[in-house]
Amino acid sequence: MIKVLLFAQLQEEAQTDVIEIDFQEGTVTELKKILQSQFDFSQLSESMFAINEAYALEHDVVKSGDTVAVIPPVSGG
Amino acid sequence: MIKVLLFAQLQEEAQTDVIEIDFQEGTVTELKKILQSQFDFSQLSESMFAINEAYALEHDVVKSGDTVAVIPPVSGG
Amino acid sequence: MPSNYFEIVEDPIDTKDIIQKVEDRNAGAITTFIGTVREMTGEKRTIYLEYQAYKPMAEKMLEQIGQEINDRWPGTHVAITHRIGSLAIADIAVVIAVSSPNRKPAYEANEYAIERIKQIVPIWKKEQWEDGAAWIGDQLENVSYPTGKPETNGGDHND
Amino acid sequence: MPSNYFEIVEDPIDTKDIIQKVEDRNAGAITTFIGTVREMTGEKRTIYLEYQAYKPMAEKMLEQIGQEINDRWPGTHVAITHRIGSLAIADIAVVIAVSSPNRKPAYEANEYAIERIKQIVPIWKKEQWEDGAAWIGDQLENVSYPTGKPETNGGDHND
Repeated sequence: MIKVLLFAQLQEEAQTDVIEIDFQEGTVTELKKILQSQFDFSQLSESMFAINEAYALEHDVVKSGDTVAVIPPVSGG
Repeated sequence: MIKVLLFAQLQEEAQTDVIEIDFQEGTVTELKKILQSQFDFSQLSESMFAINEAYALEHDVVKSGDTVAVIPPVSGG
Repeated sequence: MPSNYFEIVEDPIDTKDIIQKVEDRNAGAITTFIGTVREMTGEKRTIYLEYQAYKPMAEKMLEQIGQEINDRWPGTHVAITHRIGSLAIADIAVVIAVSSPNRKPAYEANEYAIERIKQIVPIWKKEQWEDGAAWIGDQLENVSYPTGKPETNGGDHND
Repeated sequence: MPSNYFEIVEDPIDTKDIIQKVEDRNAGAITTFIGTVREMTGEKRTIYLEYQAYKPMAEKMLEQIGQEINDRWPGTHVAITHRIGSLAIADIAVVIAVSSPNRKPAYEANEYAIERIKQIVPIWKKEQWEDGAAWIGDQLENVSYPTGKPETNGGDHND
């Protein structure tokens, strides 16, 4: 199981700020495909991913127990 | 008569912050020569002059009643 | 440097507190940037803003920006506080304070900080206008971030 | 713009007061520069500083700098206060606040202000070191100012 945190527009689209997914091990790209198939996110392709609070690359590996955050384009400041 | 205001190093050298000079009309250059002849200022050549609180050029005219300030290189900020 | 130099808060920010964090007997210069909620953007009137953050990661990223600044401009001290939640017009959203022995680095490092905040810190802003609302994101259509970090961003409130 | 936006004072400066002067519903950005008395300059230890001003002209020149900024960066508001008299280490000598709808002009205009202060505002600083004292002036040997305004200066406290 992994936790996937959602923010901003994605949070509104999913109507929740966290989803739990049965995911053993795989790349960010693989996780992204699963998310896209289950939810109708408008911004997934331009979002960054973070694994355990650090930005991750597409080929980085997500393992069961990790907390993944989907980070749409930021707009702080 | 004109008033000549002195600041910083020049004020210490003249041991006064203002001198009165019997000066009817003439350029800044002319006034500068008079000041240099009467006082042993170390910084007169690199000083700016102001007439009535506005920077003046060497050929600007000083008239009786004016307040002239000798402005050595500034160091505010 | 204590980690409360880099904070995400929900209460109003007092600029003085942030400045005090960077004061130093050997700083001749302190610059601050105060980002506030602007009412008019072109013809569009903002009613209020709502900021959301991924708080623990946002604080880590602010700290990373501070570290990048210390590396690039030695002798600087940096403190950054960003507020989240609902903000009214003229409320302070972010304060960046940088102290340095010399003034040039204090300006450069401060501007670097706000640019980096707009690139890498997971904070999002929802604008509430008279006729609608929207989460604001990247306006430059960065489809991917091959370096693992967003490199650029735009369309923000003090752009 | 009331003329107390540009002041020479003898009492301690409260940064907050200067910032408040430039606050504006349509400012998304406020930058401040705080110039403080630095203890060490290289190996030299400053004990205290003494600032002197030609006060009425200095305030006029600060106001002129504000006008130059409004002309170059429309939509900005500027406030500058410079303190004179005897200042201890870490005391604030000058605060410059600039507000602008956008952040880039707020940084540029603020830096422009401090550079201009060091060029044209009749204020002088006497440094008191452990082993002596001296009025600080131009280190660049500008023998004359053909434009009627000093163009450059150097060797100052937050250089």
